[in-house]
Amino acid sequence: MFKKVLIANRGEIAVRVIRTLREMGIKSVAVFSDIDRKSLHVNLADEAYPLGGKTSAESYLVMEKIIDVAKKCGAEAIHPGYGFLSENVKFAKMCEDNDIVFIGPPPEAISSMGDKVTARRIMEKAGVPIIPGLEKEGLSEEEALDFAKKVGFPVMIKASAGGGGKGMRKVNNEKDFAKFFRQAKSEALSSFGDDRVYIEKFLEEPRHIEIQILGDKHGNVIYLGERECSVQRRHQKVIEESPSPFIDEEMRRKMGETAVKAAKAVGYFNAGTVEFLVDKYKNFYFLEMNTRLQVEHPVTEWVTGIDLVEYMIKVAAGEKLDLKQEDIVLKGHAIECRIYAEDPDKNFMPSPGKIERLITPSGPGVRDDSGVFEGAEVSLYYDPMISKLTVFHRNREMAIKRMLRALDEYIVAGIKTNIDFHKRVLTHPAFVEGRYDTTFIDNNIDSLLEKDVKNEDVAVIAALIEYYSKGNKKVKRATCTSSRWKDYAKNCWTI
Amino acid sequence: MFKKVLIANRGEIAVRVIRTLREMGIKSVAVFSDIDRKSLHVNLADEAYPLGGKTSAESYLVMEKIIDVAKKCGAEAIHPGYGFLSENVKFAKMCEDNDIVFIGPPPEAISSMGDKVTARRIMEKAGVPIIPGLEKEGLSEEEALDFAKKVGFPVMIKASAGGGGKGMRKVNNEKDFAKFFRQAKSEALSSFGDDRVYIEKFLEEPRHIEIQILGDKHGNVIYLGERECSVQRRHQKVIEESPSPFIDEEMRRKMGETAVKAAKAVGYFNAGTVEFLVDKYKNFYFLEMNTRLQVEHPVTEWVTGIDLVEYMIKVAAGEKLDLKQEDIVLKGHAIECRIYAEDPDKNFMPSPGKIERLITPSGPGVRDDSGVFEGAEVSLYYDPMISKLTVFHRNREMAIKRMLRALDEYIVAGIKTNIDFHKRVLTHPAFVEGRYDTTFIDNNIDSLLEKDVKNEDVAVIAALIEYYSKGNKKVKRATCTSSRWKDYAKNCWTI
Amino acid sequence: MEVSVKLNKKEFDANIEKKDKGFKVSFEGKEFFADFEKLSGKDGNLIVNGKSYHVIFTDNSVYVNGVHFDVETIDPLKKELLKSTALEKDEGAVITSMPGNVKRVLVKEGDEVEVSQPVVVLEAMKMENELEAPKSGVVKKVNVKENFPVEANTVLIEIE
Amino acid sequence: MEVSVKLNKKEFDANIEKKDKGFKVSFEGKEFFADFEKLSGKDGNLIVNGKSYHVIFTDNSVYVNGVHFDVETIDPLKKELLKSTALEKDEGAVITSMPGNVKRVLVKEGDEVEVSQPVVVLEAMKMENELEAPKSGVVKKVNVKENFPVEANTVLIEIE
Repeated sequence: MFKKVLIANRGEIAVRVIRTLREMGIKSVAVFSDIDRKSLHVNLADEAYPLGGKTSAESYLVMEKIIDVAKKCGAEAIHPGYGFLSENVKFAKMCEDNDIVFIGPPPEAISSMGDKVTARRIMEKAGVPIIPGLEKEGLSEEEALDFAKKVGFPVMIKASAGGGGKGMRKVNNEKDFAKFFRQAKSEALSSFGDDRVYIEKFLEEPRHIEIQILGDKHGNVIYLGERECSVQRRHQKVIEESPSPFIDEEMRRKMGETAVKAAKAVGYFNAGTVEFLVDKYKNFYFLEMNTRLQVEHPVTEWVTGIDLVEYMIKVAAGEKLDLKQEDIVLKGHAIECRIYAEDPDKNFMPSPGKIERLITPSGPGVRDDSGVFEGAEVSLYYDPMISKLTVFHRNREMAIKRMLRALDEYIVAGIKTNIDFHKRVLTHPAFVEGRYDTTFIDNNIDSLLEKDVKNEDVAVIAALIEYYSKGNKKVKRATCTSSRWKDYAKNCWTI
Repeated sequence: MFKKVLIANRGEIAVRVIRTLREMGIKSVAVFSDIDRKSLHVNLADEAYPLGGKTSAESYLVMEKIIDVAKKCGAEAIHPGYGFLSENVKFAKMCEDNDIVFIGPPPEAISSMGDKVTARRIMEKAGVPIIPGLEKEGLSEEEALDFAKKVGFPVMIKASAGGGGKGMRKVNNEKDFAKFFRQAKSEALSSFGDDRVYIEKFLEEPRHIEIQILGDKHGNVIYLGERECSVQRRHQKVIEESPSPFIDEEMRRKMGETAVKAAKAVGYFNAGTVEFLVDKYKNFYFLEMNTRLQVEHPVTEWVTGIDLVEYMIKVAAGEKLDLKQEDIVLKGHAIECRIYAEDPDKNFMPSPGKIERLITPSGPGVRDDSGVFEGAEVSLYYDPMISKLTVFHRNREMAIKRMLRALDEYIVAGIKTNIDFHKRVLTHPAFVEGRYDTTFIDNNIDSLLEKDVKNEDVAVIAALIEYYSKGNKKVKRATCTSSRWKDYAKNCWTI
Repeated sequence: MEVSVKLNKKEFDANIEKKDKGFKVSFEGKEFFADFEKLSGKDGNLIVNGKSYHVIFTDNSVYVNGVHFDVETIDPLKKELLKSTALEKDEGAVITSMPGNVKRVLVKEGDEVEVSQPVVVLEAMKMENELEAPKSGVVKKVNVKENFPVEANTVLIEIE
Repeated sequence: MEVSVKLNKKEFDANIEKKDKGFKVSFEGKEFFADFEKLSGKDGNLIVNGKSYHVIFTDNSVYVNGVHFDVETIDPLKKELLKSTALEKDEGAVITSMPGNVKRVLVKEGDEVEVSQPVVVLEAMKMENELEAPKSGVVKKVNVKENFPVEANTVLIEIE
C-alpha cells in the first residue's frame, strides 16, 4: 500500500480524502493556492505545499507544479478528487510518465468516457440506449440550431469535455439559442480548457439517476446501487438520495448491469458513475460517465456501508476487489443536501465572505462533509459548495425528517446559504411523495421561495433584539429579511 | 402519538432525546437547574423551564417540580434519559398518577429489576446463572467481610439500588474492606438516596457484555445484539463496542434469548439492557438489568440501523413493535469512546471549567453526541461526561482506525479530557487484538499513561511558540505537559 | 419602553419593561415574558413564554434559530449616503451585488442597448452570470475591464 | 534570535531568524523552515518543513494538533508567589487540585494522622475522591467545612 498520497484538490473533497487516508495509515499531502493558505484541507493534512496563484488556472490546474510537489515530497500516488484534473487525460498520463499512480481509471477510459461525444458512440455500439443528438467536430451554431429545430425545443447544449453541470445549457426556444450556445462554449473553455460542445434532444419529465460502479485492475466490476439526482438547478445537483424512490429492484439490476457493461467496454477500473436520464415510462438513456469520485458519493456509502475512497485507493494500489456483487445490499435510505454559499432570494447569487459563526449538526445518522470552519473566508475564486450534509435513516420518510432536523441545527452566519431553501424542498409535497424530475425546482421556484410572516413570537423577538440593541453599539434597528420568516414559522421549532 | 414530551434530564442525553423528538414531529420540553440555564439542551429544545437549584438533589431529582412543569406546559409524556429519575419507581408511579406517560418500563419491572438484590433472586428462579453473593436487608460490614473471607478476595460491593458504576467498589484485600464498604454505602446514598449494598464474588478475567432488548406493551420482546463494555475504570465504562470481539453467533443467540427471558419474567416493555459478566470459559452470569436507555446505545444503533429512542417513544405510546427478531441483523462494527472532562495524568481527576475551544470530528462513519459547545462551562455539579464519540466501519479493524482518526480531529481546549488516553487504549495490542477484560485498564495503566518526548518537530514548534509569544502578552514560556508528547509523536500526524 | 420594529417592511410597536430577571413584552394586546442569557461569543439564548430560541449576533445581522435578520448599522446616515451614491442615484446603473471577476464586457461607450440586454458577464465561484441593462438607452460609461475583479455593489456600466 | 524552551523539564535552545515569509529555526544542527498563519480567533496553522500543524492558543495553554502544552503566565514572580504560599510552603498541606464539594472531613484539629490516611472526602462530578495525608503528624488546621464548595488549589488541611 502507498505510504504517502497527494490530493490535487481543495475544499471538502480534499478533507474527505485526507480522512480516509488517515484511517488507512497513509500520509496525506495537501497543495494550496495563495488564497487557500488558511483553508481546512491544509490544516488537516499531514503535509502541505504551496502552488502559488489565485485562480484555479494558476494553481490547482497547473499539472507540472502538482507533479513537482509529489516528486519532491515523495508521494507515490495522487488523488484528484472531482473537478480540476480529475478527468484530465493529459494529467493521468503525466502521472504515469513520472511513476506516480493516478488514483483513477486508465487514461484510455478517461479519454473515451471523458469526451462525451466519444462516450455516446461507445455506448451506442454497446447497445445502450442514447438520447438523439448531434455531435461532430467543429459543430457550428448554425448546425446546432438546425438540429434543434428538427428535433424540436427544448434541447440541451453540453460541453464535450464536461461534467458537473459546467458548460451546459437547456434552451427552450430559438430566441435564446445563440446566447446559450455561446455561454456553454465559453464556460466549457474556462472549466475544461476545451470549448467543444454537442447538442441533444431534451427528454420530457426526465429523472437523473446514476449508478455507482467500482472496478479493479483485474477486470472485476460491480455496481453499488443508484443515486437519484433529479433535484437540480441550472444543471447543478442540489439534493441526492439513494435508493431512488422511482425505481425498483428489477430496474436497479438492469441499470446496474448496463453500467457494468459500459465500464467493461472501456477496460474501466476505479470508482465511477454512469449517469442515466430516465423518462416517465422508466426508459433509461445513457447520459454520461464520470470517471472519478462523485460529489454525492456519501449517500452510496451510507446505504452500502462501503468507503468508496478507501476502495479507490486500494484498487489504484493494485488490490483485487474483496467485494462481490452479491455482497452489495442496500440498507435504509440516505439523503444529501449540498450546502452552497449562495442567496436563493437573490436568484441564487454566489455569496462569498467570512463565515462568522458555524454550527454543524450531529447526533444519530448525520454526516457533515465540510470544507470550511468558523472564521473561514469563502473565496469567490472557487466553487460555492461549502459542505455536504448527509443523513441516514431506516426509510425515506424518516430520512427526510432527520434531514430537516439536521438542517434546523445547521447554522451558518456571515454569508448566505441555501439551508432554508433545502427545508422548503424537503417539505414540498412533490419531494415528500417522490414525484419529481429534473424540472422540479424550476417549475416550483415560486412556492420554494415563498415569503410570509406568521408567528407572533417572532415579532416579540424582533422587539427584544431592538431593545437589547440599544446597549449594543453595533446593532441599531432590526428588519428581517423578507423571505425567511415563513420558514421560520414553519420549520424552526415554533409551530 | 404524543405532541409534546418533557425530558427529565440534562447534557448529552437530553440533546439526544430532543433530536429524535424533533424527527418525530414531537415538541421537546427541557428542564434546567440554575447552573444549566446556558446549557445546550435548553438551547436546542422547543421549550425550556427552570427547576431552580444547583445540585441534582435540588433540581433534576425533585419529582414534584418536574411533574408540575409537565402538567403546566401540557407534556403528555416524560423521557427520563439515564441516571437521575430513570430507574426511580416512585417517579414512574407519580407520572402514572398524574396521567403522564413515563417513557420506560412498568413500575413493577423497575422495582424488581432496579433493586439488584430482587433482580438476582428473579434471575435465579428463572434459571439464569448468577454470581455467588450475599444479599440481605441490613447487611453489616462484619457479615459482608465474613462472606468475602469465605469466598476469597477480590469481591465486589455493589449498591442495591445502583447502576452505572456508582456505589460500587472492588475490594482486593481485607485491609481495604472497611474503607471501600463505607465509600460504596455513602456513594449509593448520595447517588440513589438508598445506602443498601450487597456483596459478590469477583470473577477472574471477567468481560462485561450486555444485551440490548426492546419490548412493547403487547408482550413482544426482541434482542438487538450485544455490546462489549469491558474497557472500564473504577467500574465506569470508557469504551464500548458492538459486536463483541469475544462472542460468536451461537453465544449471541444464547445470551439474547436469556435476556428476552429475563425481560419477559418481569413483564418488561421499553428499551432495556441485560448486563452479563462473561468469564474466560465463555460462561455468562447475570449482572444486572438496566431498565432505561443506556449511555452506550449508539453502538447498537449503528450496527442495527435502529433508532432506540424512537422505539422507546413509540412503545410508550402503545404502538406494537414493527420489528421481528429476524429483522435484526448486525452489520459492520461500531465503537464508542466516552469523552470525559478529566485528567488521566492526575489520576483521572475531574476537570470542570470553561471549554475555550471545541472542534468535533465529522466525515464518514462518525457520530458525536455532545452535551456541550464552545464557550460552555463544564460544571462540577454533574457528571464529567461531556460527549460520546461513536464510529462505524465495515469491520472492527477499520472501526478502530476510524476512531483514531476521529479522536485526532477532536480538540477540546480549556479543560482536560481523556481523548489522548483513548488513543492509547485503542492502539494497545490487547485492545487491538480484542483480548481484554474488565481489568484491562487497571492492569495496563502504566503503559496507558506512558510519557516520552521523541519528535524533533515538536521542539521546533515549542521554540516557535516561545518566539511568537514575545509578541503575545498572555503567553510567556512554554513547557509541555509531560505525558502528552509521546502520543503526540505517536498519533498526531508527525510520524 | 416603547419599541418599534420593522418586520417584513411592516412596522409595529411593542412595549418592553424589566420584570424579575427578564422582560415583559406587550404586543398586540398579548403579554410575553422573556429571559435572555448570553451563552458565549456571539451566541445567546432567549426563552419567551417558555419557548427557547438560539440567538446569534454578528456584526450586522441577527440569527434566530439559524434564521437570518438584517440589522441596520449604527450610523443610518452613512448607510443612506452609500445607497444614494451607488444604488439609488442612477436607474441606469448596472450594479453587481456580488464580488466577482469581469469575464466579458459586451458593450462599449456610446452603444445603444435595450432593456434586459446582457451587457456584462461576471464570473464568481466558477459560474458565469449575465448582468442585463436595467433600462433601454445609450451606454454612457463603462467602468470595468475584462479579466479584472470587482467588489460587490460596484457600478459597472452606466446607461442613460 | 536565541530562544530556550522547556520541554518535559529538559531545557534546550534554538535559533530563530526571519526568512522570506516565514522563519528559519536551527536546532541540534538541523534547519527547519516554518510558516505560521493565523486562521481565526484562537486558531493558527504552522507549516514546518512541509508538515502541517493546527495550533490553538488559549489564555494559558497552547494546543498543537489537539495536544496540550502548559504555558507559564506573563508574571513569573506572581506565579512563584502563588506556589510558595500554597503548594511549596508546607509539605503537610492537603491541597485539592480540583474544585469540588467537601463531602466529609475525617479528622479534626489536634488529631494524629499517618501518612496516606484519608482525611477529606471531596465530591466533584458525582464521584467521591479521598484526599490523603501527605505525611504523618498532627492536624494543625482544618480550613474547610462539610458540604461547602472549594476552589482548586485550596489548602484544606494542614498537618505538622
